[in-house]
Amino acid sequence: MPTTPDPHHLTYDSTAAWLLRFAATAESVEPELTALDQRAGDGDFGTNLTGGMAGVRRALETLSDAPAADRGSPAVPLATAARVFLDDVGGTSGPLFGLLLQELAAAVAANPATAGTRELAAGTTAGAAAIQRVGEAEVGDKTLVDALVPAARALTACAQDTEPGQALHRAAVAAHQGARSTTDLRARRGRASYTGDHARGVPDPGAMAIALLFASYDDALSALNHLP
Amino acid sequence: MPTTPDPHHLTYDSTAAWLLRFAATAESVEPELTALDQRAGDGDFGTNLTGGMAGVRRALETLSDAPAADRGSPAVPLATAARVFLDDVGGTSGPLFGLLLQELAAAVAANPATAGTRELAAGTTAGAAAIQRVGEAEVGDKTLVDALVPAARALTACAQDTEPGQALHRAAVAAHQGARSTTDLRARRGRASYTGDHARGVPDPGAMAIALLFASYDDALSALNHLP
Amino acid sequence: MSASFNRSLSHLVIKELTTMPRYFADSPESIVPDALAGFAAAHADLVSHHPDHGYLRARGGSPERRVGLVSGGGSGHEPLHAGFVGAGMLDAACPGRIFASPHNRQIFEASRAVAGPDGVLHIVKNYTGDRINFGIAAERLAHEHIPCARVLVDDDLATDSEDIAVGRRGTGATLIVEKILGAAADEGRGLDELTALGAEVTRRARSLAVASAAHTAPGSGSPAFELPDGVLEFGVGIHGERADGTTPAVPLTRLVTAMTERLLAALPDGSRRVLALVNGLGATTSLELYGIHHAFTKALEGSGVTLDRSLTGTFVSALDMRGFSLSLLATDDELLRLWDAPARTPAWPR
Amino acid sequence: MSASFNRSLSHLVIKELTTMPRYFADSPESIVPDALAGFAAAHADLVSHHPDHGYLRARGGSPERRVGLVSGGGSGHEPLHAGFVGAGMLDAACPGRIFASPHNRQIFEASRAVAGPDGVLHIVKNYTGDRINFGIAAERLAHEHIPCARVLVDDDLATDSEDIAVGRRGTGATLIVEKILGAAADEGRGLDELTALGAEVTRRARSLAVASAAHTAPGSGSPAFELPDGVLEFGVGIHGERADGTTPAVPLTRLVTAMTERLLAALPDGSRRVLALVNGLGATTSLELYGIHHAFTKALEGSGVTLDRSLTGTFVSALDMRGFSLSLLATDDELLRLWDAPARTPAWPR
Ligand SMILES: Nc1ncnc2c1ncn2[C@@H]1O[C@H](COP(=O)(O)OP(=O)(O)O)[C@@H](O)[C@H]1O
Ligand SMILES: Nc1ncnc2c1ncn2[C@@H]1O[C@H](COP(=O)(O)OP(=O)(O)O)[C@@H](O)[C@H]1O
Ligand SMILES: [Mg+2]
Ligand SMILES: [Mg+2]
Ligand SMILES: [Mg+2]
Ligand SMILES: [Mg+2]
Repeated sequence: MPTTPDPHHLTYDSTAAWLLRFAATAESVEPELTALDQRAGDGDFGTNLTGGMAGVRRALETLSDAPAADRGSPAVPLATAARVFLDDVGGTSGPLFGLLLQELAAAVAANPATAGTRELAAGTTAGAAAIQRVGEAEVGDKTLVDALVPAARALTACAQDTEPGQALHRAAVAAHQGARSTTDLRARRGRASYTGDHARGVPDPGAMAIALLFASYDDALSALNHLP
Repeated sequence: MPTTPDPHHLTYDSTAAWLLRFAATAESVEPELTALDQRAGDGDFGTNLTGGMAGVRRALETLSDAPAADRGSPAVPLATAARVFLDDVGGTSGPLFGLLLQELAAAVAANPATAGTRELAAGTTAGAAAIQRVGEAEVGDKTLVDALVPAARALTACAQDTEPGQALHRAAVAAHQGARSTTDLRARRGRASYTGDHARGVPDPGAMAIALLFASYDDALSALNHLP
Repeated sequence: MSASFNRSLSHLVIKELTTMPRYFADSPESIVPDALAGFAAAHADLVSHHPDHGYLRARGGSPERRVGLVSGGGSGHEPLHAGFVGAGMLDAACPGRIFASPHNRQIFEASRAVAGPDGVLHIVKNYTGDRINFGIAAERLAHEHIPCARVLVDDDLATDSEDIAVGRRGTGATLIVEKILGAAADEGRGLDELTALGAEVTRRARSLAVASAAHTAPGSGSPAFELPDGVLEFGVGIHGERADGTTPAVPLTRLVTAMTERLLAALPDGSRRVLALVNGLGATTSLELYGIHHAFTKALEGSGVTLDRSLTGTFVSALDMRGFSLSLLATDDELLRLWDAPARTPAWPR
Repeated sequence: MSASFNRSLSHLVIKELTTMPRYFADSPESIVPDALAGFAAAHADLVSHHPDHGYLRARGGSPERRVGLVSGGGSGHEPLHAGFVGAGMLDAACPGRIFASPHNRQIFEASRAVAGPDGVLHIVKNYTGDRINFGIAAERLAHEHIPCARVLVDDDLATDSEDIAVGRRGTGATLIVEKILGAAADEGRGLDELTALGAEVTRRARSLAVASAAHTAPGSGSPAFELPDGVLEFGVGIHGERADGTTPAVPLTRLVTAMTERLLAALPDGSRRVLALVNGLGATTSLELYGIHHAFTKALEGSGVTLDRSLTGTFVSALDMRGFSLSLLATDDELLRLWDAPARTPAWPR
């Protein structure tokens, strides 16, 4: 029994569409992401991310074959993506993205019928915390944490009745700013830390991808796709 | 209670004197033996033999400090020498000489009061058999067996009442002939076998030493000391 | 060898040369999976292998256990960890590729499979990759409401420096932690108690390693690095990495005495009783290891500490590196009791 | 590594350099005696060392035994033989210097010490030096009226040729002989029966070995020989000697399959059940050995024989040679029963 789409609440279709749009975006900027990781890391970040999102797309297509009524809560696409990233994606970044998706899924699953900005804020905050517990990076270490923490803060700062699209827009802007701020940093965590000063002048690809993730909820934010 | 020396019977003093004379002979020809083993083997035969006989001399000196009455049977010096060669002398030849001495001692010990040519023949034959069991060399393999087997045969051929000195003289002549016959052989056993044709033209030092052993019972046989 | 012997090899034609001179394998990729298949078959009475999820699991074990013990790490350190899966030690081990951390999925699945009513304890050597992957698995377990805690083993004295932000590496003492926690888990202790015990064992254990030749790199078939004659790498880890320092190749007794002094100085103050582990890094001969044992024992005696227990062999290796590590654990009666408890695993020597 | 760490090593001055780069020892002469002292101390519960006479003796053991089992040979093959002294296996082992036969005195004294009411059985690997020294000891024992017999192990297929007058070498199957005879001796069997059983086991066992790198010569610290990349020594023994033949380094499965075919063809006609031993020659990693186990198992399955038992590890080594041997024993129920019997020695893995 399809429910009326309410712009304040996330639905199965809206979270699925978000992820599919992120998959397309990632694909289109793959060469740029690869170039960034080549200059500051081992060059596999672009492949890791697009490979992972291609897997997510396949998993969502399988789900979409089911009748709409069976597709369930807006948490399902997020949980599906989390499983793919946690299980099948390589590199340091793959499972870390999985942790973020897992926390988003869990927050949404807690209130599936009325999930919105509040749950996105809670999930992103929990995701950032999990990633920091596991990866032990602080803001300023030139990792995706530099984008994720400001994004979580931006989401938390939104009024609870902000439309998710609006809230995620603000998160994307904050994340992009955080990602750009990594440009002049020396890496202190992750593989890029071994390349020392080589990484200076290059923004962190993982942080850029976080910004892209938040930006992908809304097609209009494609401006962000013009990565430096 | 000292017994009258009977030239037909071995005594403690006669077997001890035999071994001491062999020690002196070995010492005097050490350079020649060494040279032979250098040409056909690893050059340690002279040291092994003279070192062993020096040990026998020391052991006999300790025994001689005891009162004559306590020195016991003519087997004792032979058994003492056997122990030294079996326990403390290196190389292949050391323990093989020990086996010969052990069999001589055992044969003499079987009839300590009347031991003579019969026991020397039995002991030498048993010694050759033991050495062949252990070392698996046949006559013609260019080893000390080439001297020992003819010596045993010569002793066995003697009438039982032959004086030991006379019998050992014949054994020495047979052994020396056997030793000289090794000159043109290619070695098939022992370390010399690895040197192949290098050993041709060189008599086997172990066989020469066997001839010296039998020759040493009688000082008059010093002619044999002129080794080729 | 006879001509007929050589002839019989003629069907081994040169067409199909291996790409890995020196390593006996079909291909670089097959080393670990084939070894796991062989290991599981060879020890089918003690362990089972889950090829889909890539972990080894103990068959049987104590019914008292309330907490599953899971360890893992890069392959190339055998018999660690797989050889210590079994009754009285680990419930599961997760092997990664050679010198590479296992995937979080392996750890997650293994942990789910062996978790007891009180959850699961991860025994993790202190390496960034291992920390991250065990950490991710722990996050996933939390989402499934499976209690999970961690013991981080960081015993390597060579990396004990304020300059090294990531802390001391985990090396030889991992075996000690696995044995003692295994025995404690068999007594039915809970997760918190085991975690505290693991931290205490780690606090009391230090190791130091030295190498005289690098391991053979599986890909190239050549030594991972060249050491000039007469020089030892001092303070190596277990990944064939070079140490920051070298030392002249002095006679063994001097070397071991110097290492012993450093180890003793690093134990908690007042430690007077120790357990000593002599561990080969791969290609060190048994003759050398027992010679090292002899020198270690003498050095400890000379320092006036009591040697409560010792163990000598190849337990935590770095492929075929030529070297050894020495570990000391400051003991007490309780730790000795746990150390002495029976265990039945493919590689536990008692 | 921190500066303070390096400073703390500064008292290891270069004055006293070892003469044996790569080998961890005080001197070439000290390797074996120090290893024996360490070994005896490390396994004091299982073995005792008689330094005057230079042999190792089992503590305890079955009261049923009527025959003492003595083996020995050059050092450098560890854990053979010392590691298999103990309950259910050898009563004594006599180690020589590295790759050199033990002295007849060691063997004689060990045999006297452990001879049972039915005497002593010598388990001898087929090498000239070992044959002579065990033979001399046997002659001495005969003079003391101690019954003594010999089992000569000659399993190495690479030396199975009419050109080789001294016969096949004794290699990996020695472990199998020691285990089975140990169990049989524990049942109180007499000397003749054990000798016949040993001959039967030897008749049913064959081995074949291959190496990808030589051992490190203890004196020089360099490889005993150099092998070009992509070439294996095929048919090596256990003394680091070169084989007469080489073979291209084909992928493992092909190599093991070819070796398996040769081994099976050399077993007594009609052998359909086997025990398989995968033995590392020293520096071969555990990953490789279990990969070899995997390939060996597949090759045997492919040949239609039944794999009754298997054992994989480093048991009969050649110092730190990189290589392995495969052994097969044609089994029957009785031999399996003896193989399965319990044993408690420093290196027996069960
Ligand atoms: N400890 C860490 N915490 C958070 N993010 C990290 C950490 N280490 C690396 N990253 C992120 O991972 C990204 C690189 O990912 P990827 O290329 O997949 O990993 P790898 O370095 O293993 O090749 C970096 O750009 C950075 O954002
Ligand atoms: N198998 C054997 N049987 C009998 N005698 C042997 C045998 N092998 C070697 N010999 C003797 O040993 C002598 C060499 O002795 P030695 O130099 O002490 O031994 P090594 O060859 O071990 O250095 C040879 O001259 C030969 O007479
Ligand atoms: Mg990368
Ligand atoms: Mg990478
Ligand atoms: Mg010589
Ligand atoms: Mg010699």
